[in-house]
Amino acid sequence: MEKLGAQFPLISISMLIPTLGSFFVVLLPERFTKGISLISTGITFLISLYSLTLFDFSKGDVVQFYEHYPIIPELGISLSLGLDGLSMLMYLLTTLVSLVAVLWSVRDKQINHRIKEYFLWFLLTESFLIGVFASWDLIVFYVFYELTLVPMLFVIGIWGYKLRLYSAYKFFIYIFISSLFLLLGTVSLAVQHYKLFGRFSFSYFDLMNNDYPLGLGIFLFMLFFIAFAVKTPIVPFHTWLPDAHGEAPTAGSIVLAAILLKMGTYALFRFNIGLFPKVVAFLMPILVLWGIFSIMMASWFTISQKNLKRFVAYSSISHMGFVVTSMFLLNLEGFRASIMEMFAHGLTSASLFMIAGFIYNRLHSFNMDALKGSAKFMPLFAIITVITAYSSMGLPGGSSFWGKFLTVLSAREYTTQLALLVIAGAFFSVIYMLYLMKVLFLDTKEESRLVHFADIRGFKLSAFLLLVIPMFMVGLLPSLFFNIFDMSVKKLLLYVMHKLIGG
Amino acid sequence: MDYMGFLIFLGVMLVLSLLLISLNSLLGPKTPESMEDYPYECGVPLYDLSAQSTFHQGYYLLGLLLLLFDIEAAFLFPWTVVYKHLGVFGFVEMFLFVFILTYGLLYAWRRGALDWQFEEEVFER
Amino acid sequence: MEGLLSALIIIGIKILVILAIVLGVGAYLTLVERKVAAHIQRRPGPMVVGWHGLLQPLADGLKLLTKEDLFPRYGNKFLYNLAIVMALVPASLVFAVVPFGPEFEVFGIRVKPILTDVNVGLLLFFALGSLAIYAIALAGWASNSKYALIGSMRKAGIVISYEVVITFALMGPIILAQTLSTYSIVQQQIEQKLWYIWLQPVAFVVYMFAMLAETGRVPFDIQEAEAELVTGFTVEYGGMKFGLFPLVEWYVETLSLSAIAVVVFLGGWSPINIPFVGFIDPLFFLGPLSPFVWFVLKVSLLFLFVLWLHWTLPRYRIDQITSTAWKVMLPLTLVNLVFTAIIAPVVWR
Amino acid sequence: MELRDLIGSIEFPKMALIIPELIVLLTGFLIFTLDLIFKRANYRLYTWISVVGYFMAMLYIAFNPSLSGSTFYGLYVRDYFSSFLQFFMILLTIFVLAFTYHYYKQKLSLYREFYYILSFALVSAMFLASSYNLITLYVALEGVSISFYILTALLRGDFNAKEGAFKYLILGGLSIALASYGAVFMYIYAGSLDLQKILTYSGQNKDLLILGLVFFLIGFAIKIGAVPFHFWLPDAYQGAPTPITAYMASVGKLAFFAPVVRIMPLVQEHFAYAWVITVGIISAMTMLYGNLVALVQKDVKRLLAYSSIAHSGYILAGIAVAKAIGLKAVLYFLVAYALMGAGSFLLLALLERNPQWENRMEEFSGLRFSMPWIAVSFMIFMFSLLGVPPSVGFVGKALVFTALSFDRLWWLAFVMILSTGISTGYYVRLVVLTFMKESSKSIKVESSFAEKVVIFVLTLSVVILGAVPIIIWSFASQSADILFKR
Repeated sequence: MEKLGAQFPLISISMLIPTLGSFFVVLLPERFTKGISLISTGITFLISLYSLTLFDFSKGDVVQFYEHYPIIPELGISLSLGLDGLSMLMYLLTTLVSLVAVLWSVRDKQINHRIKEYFLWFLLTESFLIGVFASWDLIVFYVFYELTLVPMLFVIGIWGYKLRLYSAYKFFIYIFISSLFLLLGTVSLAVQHYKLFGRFSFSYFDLMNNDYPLGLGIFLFMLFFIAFAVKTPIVPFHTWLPDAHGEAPTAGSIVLAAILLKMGTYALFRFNIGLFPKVVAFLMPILVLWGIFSIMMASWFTISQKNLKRFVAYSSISHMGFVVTSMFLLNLEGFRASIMEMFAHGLTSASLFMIAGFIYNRLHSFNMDALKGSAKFMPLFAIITVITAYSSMGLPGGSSFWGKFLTVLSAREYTTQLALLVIAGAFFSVIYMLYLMKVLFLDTKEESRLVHFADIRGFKLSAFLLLVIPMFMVGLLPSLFFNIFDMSVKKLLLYVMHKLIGG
Repeated sequence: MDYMGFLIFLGVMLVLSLLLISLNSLLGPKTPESMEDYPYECGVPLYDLSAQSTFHQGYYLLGLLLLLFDIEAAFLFPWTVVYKHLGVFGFVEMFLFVFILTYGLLYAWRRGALDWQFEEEVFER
Repeated sequence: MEGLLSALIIIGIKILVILAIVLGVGAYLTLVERKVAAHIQRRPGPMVVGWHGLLQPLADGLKLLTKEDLFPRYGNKFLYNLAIVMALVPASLVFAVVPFGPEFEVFGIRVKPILTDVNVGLLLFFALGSLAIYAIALAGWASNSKYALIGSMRKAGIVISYEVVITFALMGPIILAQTLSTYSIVQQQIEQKLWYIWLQPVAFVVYMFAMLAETGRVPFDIQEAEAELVTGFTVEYGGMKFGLFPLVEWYVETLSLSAIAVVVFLGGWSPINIPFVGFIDPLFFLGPLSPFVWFVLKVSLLFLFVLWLHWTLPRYRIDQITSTAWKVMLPLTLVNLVFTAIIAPVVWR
Repeated sequence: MELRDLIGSIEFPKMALIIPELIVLLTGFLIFTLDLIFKRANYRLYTWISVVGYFMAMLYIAFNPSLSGSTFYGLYVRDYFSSFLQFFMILLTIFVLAFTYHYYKQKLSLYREFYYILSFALVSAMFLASSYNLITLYVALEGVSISFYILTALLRGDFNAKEGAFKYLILGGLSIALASYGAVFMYIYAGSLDLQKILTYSGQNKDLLILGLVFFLIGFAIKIGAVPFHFWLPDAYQGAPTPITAYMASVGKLAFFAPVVRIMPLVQEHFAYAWVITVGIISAMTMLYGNLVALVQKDVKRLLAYSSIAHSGYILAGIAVAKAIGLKAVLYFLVAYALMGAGSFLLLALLERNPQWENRMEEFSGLRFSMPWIAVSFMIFMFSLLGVPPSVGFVGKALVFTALSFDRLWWLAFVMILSTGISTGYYVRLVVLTFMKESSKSIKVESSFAEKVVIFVLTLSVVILGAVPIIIWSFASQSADILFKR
């Protein structure tokens, strides 16, 4: 892949600003904390928007803003940062959601102690996440991938709800152990590169040239896949997620659902498909069916939840199923669907968690029975809820529509039966959303108790708006977003096909 | 061959000593009495049939010191014999060795390893 | 074959001579001691058996032989008897490395009046000396009596301490002589025209102390301590078995250690030595016998010196004895060693 | 050979090579002399003398890193490898010294012997890192071990200390016996005591060599604490005064691993398979056992002791790969563990100064509120031990994985993943307790300036050396290359 060197270390700067902010948070007294956090995340978001203007869309497949600092030359490890179309989108999502999370936390009732630490962890998370999406060196990727665990461990464990310690523990253990497989896989790739070319390299660009016998390829693929399947999560590996998402504070859930899950799918897309094209082609049927299975199972799990947060968490799993399914369909529509769904889900799931958190602030419960009809008395909030729910459901005009639609389209390229299966999955995901809407709007219970709620306003409203507006943009103007990543997706597809035919 | 005389002498002495041991039982009277082989003490029945129980740990300390110094002496003997040929190098080496040895002795002395018999008993009140 | 036979005969004769010394002279030394002690204390001593008690040792021996053979009830029989063997054999074997005089020629055969002239003679002496500790420890342990155990432990502690001292004390002369062979040491002294006592007075004094301690002579006879311990570790032995211990300890060992002292410090069989002058031999009229006479004379003098000390001095406590060994004797010998190493080149010339 | 020839062949040793050892030794002797002279011990003076002496030795090594050569007829070898290890040994000893005085004072166990025994242990450890000769190794091994036995028991009236020291003594004696048996077999095989000659010798009786090597390795495995020869380690580590535990876990590990690492390049074709299988299986058992047992510990010191066993397993996994990449990984991991182990135990030593502290796991709860910076530092050490990037622990593990994948030892890699996974349990539990639980009991300890500096430096080094691994890597890589070229 080609690289376009950066005139100015834009990505490093945008990684450094939150870190710098976190330093100030530690050093300065507590009353400055929230301001500093808002400013640094805001600046980072603005930088990401600015970088979007600098981004050369006609060369979406080229890695732009490329920076390269060697770490261990002998082993070919270097801090190489850069953005291609796909990373650009994720980078945007990261900065946006981080800003939203901080905005939300400013007025969150749950965050009433150890405020400095809380914002410190969020700022650090943002830095690490940018690192994850921008790094082109597998070891550096791994470093950031692991590092995001630490802040989340603390966020869940300190500011979470009742079962927070158990959940934090479980979250950390699941992800950490699974990512050890990733570490083994990563170094094995470098060793394979050494055996083929006589030098170690962890650079993505070099590793793409590797060639494997099918057996070894499947082995390495599985090492990567286990890690990302747990992170994504795909159904049998998902059990950490409801606990972690359910017990985390609202902002934590936002970051977890909107970005951390995307790390898994992003990495599946980038590494499992990019580095093992032959293996993916070989395993494609299994992986696709697995994805569909994941959608259906997760949907059923979702409907049976009583806890609103766990409900939303399970819905994330089913959405991730779409992402995985469409990704492994290995055609242009599939890839596009997958990435659009990632972005869209980032927006909607964040919004859904905020809704849950908002209601909790009012009612101090996540129990669906207790929430019945609660949206009725807060008109602004109700509107936002409806928009979010429809977006999530995949209604045309909503953000998830393109993901689901294109998935069906790309499945149809193989067989109609497959497309029908996908549609069945989509159908289930509609059911649980409708169920949620029904609970929030149609059911009623002791109305008099609910009337006194104040409607949403101020920081929280702005946080919602930051998510709802892009939702509309995705739904109504999809070409804006397709433009960002289309080139790189096409390039990847070409590469995969080339490998399949040529190799 | 040098040691033949020594070995013969050893054999002779062994035989002789065995002879001397057995002479009593050959020549002496045999008048068994019930208490004649009772351990020599004050004449009251023994409180404790075995005397081989414990003894002062100072003896162990002496044993350890002997081990240390005898081994070091074993190192010094070859040196003493060839010292004439070693010259200044040999002197320095030996001096260091003896120096360390002396240090060990001083340490033992300083820590009271040499006054073990009648150390003051401390009674905690 | 003939060489071997004659060698065997010579060895046999030497062994007989040594045995005569060990048992005959050793036994008669009891009388000497009693007499000397008596005269020091202004009393006549044994006077009944024979003229001035000359047959007293024989009578004692007979008495010891005709005692009943007893064995302590709770003891260990094997170790009990082994202790005696371990006491007698090493102590006597020391005489194997004692040179009684210079090489001479009888009937055309050259004879060295030393049983085993090996180049590690002194090492052999140290080894045999260390074995004596086993006899003591075993005797006390096997008897299984409190007095015996305490006595044996004390004695073992003393022997252990002074073993080290003796070893280090003898290192000075070895440096000067550059050999471990007892015969050669004497030869070296004659060649260098110097008794090593002149250069090693400290070592000699220390050696003498160690000798007193090893043989359990006053002032270091705490293990016997008749008043407290009823002859210490031998309390459970009877008859000849009892007789052997003092024989070995007081006489055989004293003799052998004196002999070694004479060999190492006093020039062995050489006549009187005056530094820077040489040897003066007042006994020149004895001809070839004079070296032997000198040797016997020196050993006897040392022995009498020990007896003299024995009957004049009080006794020390056990901790005083051992701490003397470690705190005074050992540092002295170490200093002496370094000192010798410095002056040795002068002696070698 | 005639005596005269023998004496004539005496060479004057190249003193420049052993100056660091000499300095350390003389430091010990100086303290010893002062101790003999003065009636009352001046502990502050002793500490300063030690620190200055060690520092000089360290500077000498730092300024002459490429000094190399062998002297004393090949008994002693200085090369890049030994300089590298010795530097860290001295550095960590200085760190440990910072914690000793207050600790012993609090435990009422001030012994002046400590200062010179420490220096003798250090000298022996340094010698252990710089020899191919079995005799030197034997003597140095004894030196380190005996010093450790004594240091372990230096707590007045503490039953655990005595028990630990006694177990250590017994098993340490066994290990030395086994190692010397191994040495004997190797000597019979090759007629030489030089490991280089032994292992490159092509004799008839290969079984003898393998037998000797296995015995030799088992001897060292006991010292290292590899399962199934680990029984002394938890007791000794728990019983020892905690600064000494830190010392054993850092300098001791470096020292005991050094000879094993040093013979890695000498592994020959004909016993490479035996090497991989033996070391690999021991490593797998060590990792699994250490982590599994650590998981159920209630006492933090014992837990860290078991984690030390587990880390021995990780290092052994690297040693199983007898190639340059394996050696580099092992060197990095060794230094990494030395830093982490020293840091975590020293933190415990600091906390133990509070009389209420009993090393129970629950006592960590609420530490974040009473001693926030100590808590942060503890967290960093725990994460580093676990292998969370960007810490030295992570880089070490990644390098070991690289080495394993280089040799296609997948099974060992999976065992390592599994055991690391198990270790997540207890490391994270400690972090969770420290930061997320609150406790009514607030434990505070006043720490001296030196202690603060040491903790800060160790914590920072764990992060910095992990984030910029080239600092250690370049040295490790260079010394591995030099060893392999030999």
